[in-house]
Amino acid sequence: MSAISLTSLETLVASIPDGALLAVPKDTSGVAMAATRALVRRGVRNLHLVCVPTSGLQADLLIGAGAVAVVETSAITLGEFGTAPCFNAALRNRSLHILDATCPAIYAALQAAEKGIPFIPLRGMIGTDVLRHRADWKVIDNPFVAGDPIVVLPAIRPDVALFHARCADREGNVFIGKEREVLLMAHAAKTTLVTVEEIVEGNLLADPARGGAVLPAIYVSAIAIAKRGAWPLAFADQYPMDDAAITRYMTMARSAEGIAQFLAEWDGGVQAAA
Amino acid sequence: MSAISLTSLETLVASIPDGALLAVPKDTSGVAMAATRALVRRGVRNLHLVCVPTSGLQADLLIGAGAVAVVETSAITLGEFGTAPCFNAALRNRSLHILDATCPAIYAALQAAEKGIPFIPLRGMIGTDVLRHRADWKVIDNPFVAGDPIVVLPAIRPDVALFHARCADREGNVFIGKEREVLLMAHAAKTTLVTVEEIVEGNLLADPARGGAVLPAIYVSAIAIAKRGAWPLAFADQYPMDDAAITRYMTMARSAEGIAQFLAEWDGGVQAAA
Amino acid sequence: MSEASGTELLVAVIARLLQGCAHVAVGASSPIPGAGALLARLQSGGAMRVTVLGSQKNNFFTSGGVELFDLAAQGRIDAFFLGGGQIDGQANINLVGTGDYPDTPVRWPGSFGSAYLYFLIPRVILFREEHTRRVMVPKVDFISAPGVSDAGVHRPGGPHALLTGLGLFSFDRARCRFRLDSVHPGHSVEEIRDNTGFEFDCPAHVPSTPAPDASTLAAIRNRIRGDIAETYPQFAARLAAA
Amino acid sequence: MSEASGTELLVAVIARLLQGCAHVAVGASSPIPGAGALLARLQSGGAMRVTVLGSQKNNFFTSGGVELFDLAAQGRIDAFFLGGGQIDGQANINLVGTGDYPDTPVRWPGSFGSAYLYFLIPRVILFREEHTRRVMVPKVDFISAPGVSDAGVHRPGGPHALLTGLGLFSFDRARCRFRLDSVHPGHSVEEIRDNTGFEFDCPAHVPSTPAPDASTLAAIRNRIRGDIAETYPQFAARLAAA
Repeated sequence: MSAISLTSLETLVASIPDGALLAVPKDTSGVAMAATRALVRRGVRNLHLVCVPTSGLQADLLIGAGAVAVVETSAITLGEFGTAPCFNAALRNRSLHILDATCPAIYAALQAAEKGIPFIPLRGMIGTDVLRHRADWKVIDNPFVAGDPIVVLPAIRPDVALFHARCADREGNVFIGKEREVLLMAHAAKTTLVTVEEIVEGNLLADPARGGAVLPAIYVSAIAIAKRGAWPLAFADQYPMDDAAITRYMTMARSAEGIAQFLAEWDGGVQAAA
Repeated sequence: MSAISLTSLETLVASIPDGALLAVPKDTSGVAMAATRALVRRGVRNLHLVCVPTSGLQADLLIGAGAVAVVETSAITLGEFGTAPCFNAALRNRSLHILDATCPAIYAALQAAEKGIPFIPLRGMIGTDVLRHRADWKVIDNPFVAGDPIVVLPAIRPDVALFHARCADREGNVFIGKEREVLLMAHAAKTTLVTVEEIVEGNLLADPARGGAVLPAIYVSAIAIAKRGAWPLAFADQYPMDDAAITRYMTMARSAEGIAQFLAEWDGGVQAAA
Repeated sequence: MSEASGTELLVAVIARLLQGCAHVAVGASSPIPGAGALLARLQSGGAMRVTVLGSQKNNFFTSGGVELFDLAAQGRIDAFFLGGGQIDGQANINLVGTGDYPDTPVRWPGSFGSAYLYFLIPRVILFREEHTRRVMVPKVDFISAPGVSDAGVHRPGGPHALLTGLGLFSFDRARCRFRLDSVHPGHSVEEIRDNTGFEFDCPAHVPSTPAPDASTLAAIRNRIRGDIAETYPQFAARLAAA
Repeated sequence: MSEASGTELLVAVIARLLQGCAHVAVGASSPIPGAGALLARLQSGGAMRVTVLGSQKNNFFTSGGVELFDLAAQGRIDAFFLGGGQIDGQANINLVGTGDYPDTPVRWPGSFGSAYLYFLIPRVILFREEHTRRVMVPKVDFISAPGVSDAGVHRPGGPHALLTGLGLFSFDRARCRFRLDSVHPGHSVEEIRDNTGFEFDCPAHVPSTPAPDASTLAAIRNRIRGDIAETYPQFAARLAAA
């Protein structure tokens, strides 16, 4: 089988064009923060960000850097650190188009893309303002039962899925453990970019224990090694959230200058010091 | 967490009522043959068998024992051993109602049940006689694109999913490895019955390597230990197919008496000798 | 043993509201519902299953984040908790923001799974400690999830109770109205009226929310505090200090 | 080195038909297509990916049996093989049985994934060694999967070629007709006509199917025989004996 070549973070994110429909996972499923920083550094613009199904620091930073035109999400929050400052500011000054969703609708729309079906029905949502504001969603009658209205969602097929994982092998197989949503993202997306903590020897698929919890190489376009690649977010059992760094972000993100300074500090090695 | 109690094969299959919608996996995904034998012994009748998405010896034996009223499947075959004798005889004498399907339609209909949606669209099938003979399937217009016909399938929600697996822990978690279709079956079904080669100590979900490849106990109604429980079929890397036993089946299954004799021999310890 | 703190009272009330459930799920950032569910499990002698999102130990999911929602649709979750930046008298909840969407002077994180789970889980408990007219409004500005649905809409689930820092309400789905069931010790019906922006049914005599008995309180302070610390260490520490 | 056997010829033809594919999938019980695909991969210098159902080594699936079908719908499978108890001149295939369904005097296993994959995989190769009027019929008794579809039906995939023990046909989807491209050594156009129940285009001169060159033959007898033995040990043994 053809081995996948490892790239640098810069080359990895170079394949995310301006205007891409970019899918990113929720905070606990492996957020590629190092790659996000590289993406900001290259000055990406007009992203249509799909949060699977929510986001936090990553979405807020991309919005603060002026990289996002549209965000589809079920929530954006920095949890106990507070509401997302750049997200909220962008909504206030109307520089961001928000597509409010609900978690299972984002999953279902990705599952539709995974199955190559143009739409998928889903229960719930009828009578909500979430549905009322989604011109791209419809209510139809269940074709099998008269008088049973149900929402249908068009498939979400991301141009790019981007996430961080524990390890990959040299064939390009990525170990995902229980984080099946990154598998769903990769199945649904045209292109999948992965950062990993490390490369392991041997073939992950051949390991009877871990083999079932692998994203196979066929879905993976490129891999870059990023040690502590989810920092300052937590990553699995590898490292905890860097509370100090996020508190500092919350303070600085109140202004464009602060965001720029935060990014500059990051380039300057804040991570190394963490 | 509440531990699940181990039962005997007899108690396990006692919870499969006559007329049940019973889902069973394809030959390579863990066929509960020992439980099937117990089911025949208890004289189950009028099963609606759903093969996920195909079957072989298991379906043929159940049909030969007069246990099946309806079979929904994409294929029934004993592979290199030939066509399924009891299946074919039952079709010839019209004692079996067949719902011919196609593999992805069975998976998709189970995925609909898994998601709690009443139907799911699926590509393909239009213009086939498979579709023409399925009064329970429909073609609708894609609600998002005019002039794009697509098949919609009603969800299949089995009363019981029955399969064989490598091992379970005392909490009732079942290790499935790469055999995700038994996971799908269990998600979709109201009741899931599992036979296993062995019980392991510790909690499978807590194992970071295997944790992602586990059917969690919440879906599992009962577990019985059945050593070599897939015999005479092959099971994973545990044991190969017993070619001699299947060849003997093919000879004996030409008559009802032969089937009865094969079952009697089985009770008498053919398996132990194998 | 000292008297039950406000938090301990809420934990005990939640455990009572969950009695008889086979499987209770608790969303992220929900320490008090999480502690209440773990207490209910303890009281059930282990018969109840509890899933705490964000926990390693109390979370069995092996199919990704979608599993919670699929479980709900399969009918395998009996109870869940929702909150809201605004809650109104029809049990509509708003997790999105105030004002005329999308121009929201105050924006909250978003609807999460509420627009779905509220429809499918039989016993949804609305939990919000803050009980003010800012939260308990006559009409929410944005319906993340409605309290009731038109006939014909598939809706096995919905609101069961509203628990706040002041009292406990039950919800009558047929009449689409809350009823004040009890007032927490140290508070009054008048205080609740003053701080509630919507109408609700109120019997002539509203009992006081019963405080947890000694063994329940001991369980909260020992077993439950330890259990919840895995997911919410800071909350567990506060619980100890209380 | 001895001349290519009939089986080796078929393996080499299949490899040629797969040139340029990024990902080829091979169904269960398909040793010759499997060997052909593994040969094509070898010839591609490893650029081609091959999935062999039933193989442990050449199968990367981690999402169950549905993954094959999802991959096809995602456009991630370029070529696949289908057979048929009956095949007709419009490239319709029948894997179900003869006669008036469901009263099938001869019943085959069933349609498997054909009713789906034929629609979605761009380069479907129809492969059936038996080339008789029993198989190559004017009109199939049951359409497991149709050769062509009405305009408006989503159909990125379909038949590319028909390979039998006698010859190789290409399929023109616009005209909905097979064209005889080559006749295998030792056989003739007349023999093919006599054994084919449907009309097909036939140029004035039909070339002989080119035999594999020495290096291809060596690859089949060494590398490919070893590779395919993992999934089809009996076939590999027969390949060695040939």
